[in-house]
Amino acid sequence: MATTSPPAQAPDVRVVPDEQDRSSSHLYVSMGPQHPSTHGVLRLKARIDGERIVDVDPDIGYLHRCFEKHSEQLTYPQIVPYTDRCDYLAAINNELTFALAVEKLLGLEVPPRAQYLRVITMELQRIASHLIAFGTFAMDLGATTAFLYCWRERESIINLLEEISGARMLFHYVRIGGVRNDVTDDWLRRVRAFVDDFISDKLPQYHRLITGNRLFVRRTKGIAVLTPEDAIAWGASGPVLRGSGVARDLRKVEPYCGIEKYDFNVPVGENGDVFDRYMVRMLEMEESAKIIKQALEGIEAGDVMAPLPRRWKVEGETYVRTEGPKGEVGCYLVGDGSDKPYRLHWRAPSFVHLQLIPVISKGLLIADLVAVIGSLDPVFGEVDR
Amino acid sequence: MGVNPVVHSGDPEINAAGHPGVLTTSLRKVLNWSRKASLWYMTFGIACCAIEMMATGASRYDFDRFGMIFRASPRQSDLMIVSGTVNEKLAERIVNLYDQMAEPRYVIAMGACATNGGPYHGLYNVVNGVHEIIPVDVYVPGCPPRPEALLHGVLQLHEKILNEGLPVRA
Amino acid sequence: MADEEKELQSQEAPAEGSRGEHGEKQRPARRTRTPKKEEAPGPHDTLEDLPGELARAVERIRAGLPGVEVRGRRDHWLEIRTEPSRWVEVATFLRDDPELRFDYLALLTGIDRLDDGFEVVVHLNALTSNLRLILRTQVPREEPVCPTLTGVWPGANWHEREAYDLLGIRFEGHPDLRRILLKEDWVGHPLRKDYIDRRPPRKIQVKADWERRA
Amino acid sequence: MARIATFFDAVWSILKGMGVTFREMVRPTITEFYPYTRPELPDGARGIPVLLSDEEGNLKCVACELCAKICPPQIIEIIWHRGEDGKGKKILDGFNLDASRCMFCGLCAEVCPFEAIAMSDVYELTTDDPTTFVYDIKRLAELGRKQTTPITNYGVKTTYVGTEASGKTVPLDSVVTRPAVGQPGSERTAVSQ
Repeated sequence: MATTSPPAQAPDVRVVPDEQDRSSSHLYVSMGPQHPSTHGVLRLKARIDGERIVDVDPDIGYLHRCFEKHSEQLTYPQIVPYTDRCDYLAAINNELTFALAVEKLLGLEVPPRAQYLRVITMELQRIASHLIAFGTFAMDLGATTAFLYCWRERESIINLLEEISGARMLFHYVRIGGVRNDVTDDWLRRVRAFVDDFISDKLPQYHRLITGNRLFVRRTKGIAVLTPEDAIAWGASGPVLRGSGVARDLRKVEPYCGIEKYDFNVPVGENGDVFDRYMVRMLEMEESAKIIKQALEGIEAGDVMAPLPRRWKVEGETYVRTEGPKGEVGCYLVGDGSDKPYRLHWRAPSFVHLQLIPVISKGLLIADLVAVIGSLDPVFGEVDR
Repeated sequence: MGVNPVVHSGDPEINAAGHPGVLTTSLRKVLNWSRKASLWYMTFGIACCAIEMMATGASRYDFDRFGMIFRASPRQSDLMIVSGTVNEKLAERIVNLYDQMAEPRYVIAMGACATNGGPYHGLYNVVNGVHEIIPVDVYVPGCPPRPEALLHGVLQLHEKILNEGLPVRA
Repeated sequence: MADEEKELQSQEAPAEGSRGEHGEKQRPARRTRTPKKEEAPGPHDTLEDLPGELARAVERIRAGLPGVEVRGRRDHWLEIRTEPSRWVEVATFLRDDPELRFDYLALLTGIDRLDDGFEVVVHLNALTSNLRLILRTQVPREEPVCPTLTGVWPGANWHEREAYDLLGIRFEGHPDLRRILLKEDWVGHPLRKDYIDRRPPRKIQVKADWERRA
Repeated sequence: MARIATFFDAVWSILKGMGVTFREMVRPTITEFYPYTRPELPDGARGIPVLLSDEEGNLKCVACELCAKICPPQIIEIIWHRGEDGKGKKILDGFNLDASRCMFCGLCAEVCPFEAIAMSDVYELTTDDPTTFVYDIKRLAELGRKQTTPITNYGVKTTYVGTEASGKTVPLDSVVTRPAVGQPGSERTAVSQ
């Protein structure tokens, strides 16, 4: 490969030791990378004064899997299963983002039935992801029961998606040009039954269990307030941004998959605290259910796959973003005309949100740090990629 | 594997080949059985497989049926389920955690990445399987393995534990 | 042999990507076609007649930033290419101009363009008007130094650290520029096209060794 | 006074939560008793890829290497030679698949024009010997012959002779001592002493 830089890069190392000021009364606490309530392999270097947090330095990279470099060696259809493994709690949303990016460069038109199926699976996935966010968040705050209940509903969603895709978690269902396969009417009916049951029975159960709980409210209200100005400046998105009161939803702003036809609301918080971010997720599940119901009514028969070109010449660059459960999932794709991308950059919402931990957790008790992480809902597959 | 199936006793007669002795073999069985029946595992989730591990521990598959409950501390756990890709940055932490576990300790490499690097095999930051850092007892391939596959791996580990000899301290 | 194999395969096997990646067993035979340039334009194409909102924004930028190259793309992203020396100035203008107000930094990343050096790409968004803009600059490969944007958008912090970590672009003035994803003592920047993995191979660990160690 | 109200409020919210759990207690459980009952996998479940045979028992694979090309982690290795003095059809000699690196994406099965490779419903791949990760042509064909119906990518029921269907009870001991059918370690003892 023709390059101008020297082949072996000179060591460009700047090792920063843990700056421990021994004269002060501050204590350094290292949370993670193996810690039961860090939602993965996150390390937090917290400087505390008594019980109060003075400063936090999140240390990430414990799950860096070279996705971006690796994708330069893979052809476009081969990358799709790897995008599943970015945000593994919301595999469909990732596949969709990547598929949309490649379709945009190829100029492919996706058939309407595939659009509907994409919307249904995407919103089912959003519910599943928010369920985990809610369950682990509740467990971090000490409520194990809610966690078990969430898994029960998640297993129902997984069963539904497994039936059409064959896999339990990393579905590999949305493909470039459409979706993997068609679904039966019976499956659609069962999705409907699940959604109805979820809205009428399960979601109120969670609210009775957790939302109204005074202990929960006391631990979350007014904690880690993120102002709308900070949220925008730091690039927050998704429930974190909306929890601060900024009604920005990419499904409304930049509609994809025909989602502009659906009628749904964008729930926003008022105070931007932990409770608001939690509540936005809970309300979003309802909106997702609403979207699924409309899609089930509107779905039409037809092909689920666009005719693909014989030779893939992906040229040019694009940045496609979708509203994932965690926030703005973006795929910056540079194609050089071959069947492999020249550069693929994954904009992961959790990566951006983790920057906020030092911003919003100053002055909190160290026990609240757990609530802060839970409310940001990071997934380390996409933080580190 | 590693642990010699030699009966621990100071008595040379009992230790002689073909004379395992009634008392010690029974002790061995009882010990192994009790070890097997209460494998406490460390909550050590790394990547996608961790979600399936959580699913296995949650309501539908229920690890508790095997006497397995999660412990947040390595010092209290017998089993480490390495569930996810191990990379260079995490490697030394895993060795640290493994060293902190009390013996007898077991490691299940869950998923393709922990088994062999998996789909990320050979990339610049990926350790090709956790067995390059710490010894592994049971491998559970899959990407991620179904909870049933993990349970099957645990059952295999049970069998392995049941056939273990008493450890001999030098 | 290898060449012969390849040749034979290409004769026998249908072209990769034409059939089968998506399991079309139950669908009627698929028409394959290459999208024509007219019907399926690439999103990178320049658009001459922009819609009113974008045209106004382009005029505004041209007036506020003389000498800066602006163009509107077919997918309604504006694009600005600038020198590293004007990087912060352009960014500050885009953020502070009352009509533009690009207050949201969606993405900052770098591309290794080999002989042309590294390209730093920033995707901006105005939340109020949903104007979208790509800001890019090129830094030489021998001296990949770019001014930091953390003073304009604090959210650029980790994006820049990542670009430094994986591509080796140094952002001048960054408050805390150190590796973020890789180990702190890592040598080299893996996303460069000429990166070579020089890790020594490892052996498989045996339990007996560990028992002995303990 | 406010403190007392807060106290009762907290107690009430806890009781409300307890009410949910008590109501849930009398509902049917959803727990699956795995070694006793095996789950009924849906159509087209993606387990390890296997090689399928035709009615006469010959492998359908013609060594076109499409699966090896599409495989994202590049784990399929196909060995073949030309029959009839190097001019005739390709003849398949070997087919190796590294099950430990497989990501079960199903692309190999989808790309195959002859339905010669398919995703099976075998998921119990547990082993304690890293040398048994690679499945050779024999093991893959054996796994494939156990399929009664040819599995296509989806829509067709993947039944698998020998597995206990959901609901059947198998004693735990028999599962533990007898390796599950189709499980890779079946030809060797699972425990190395």
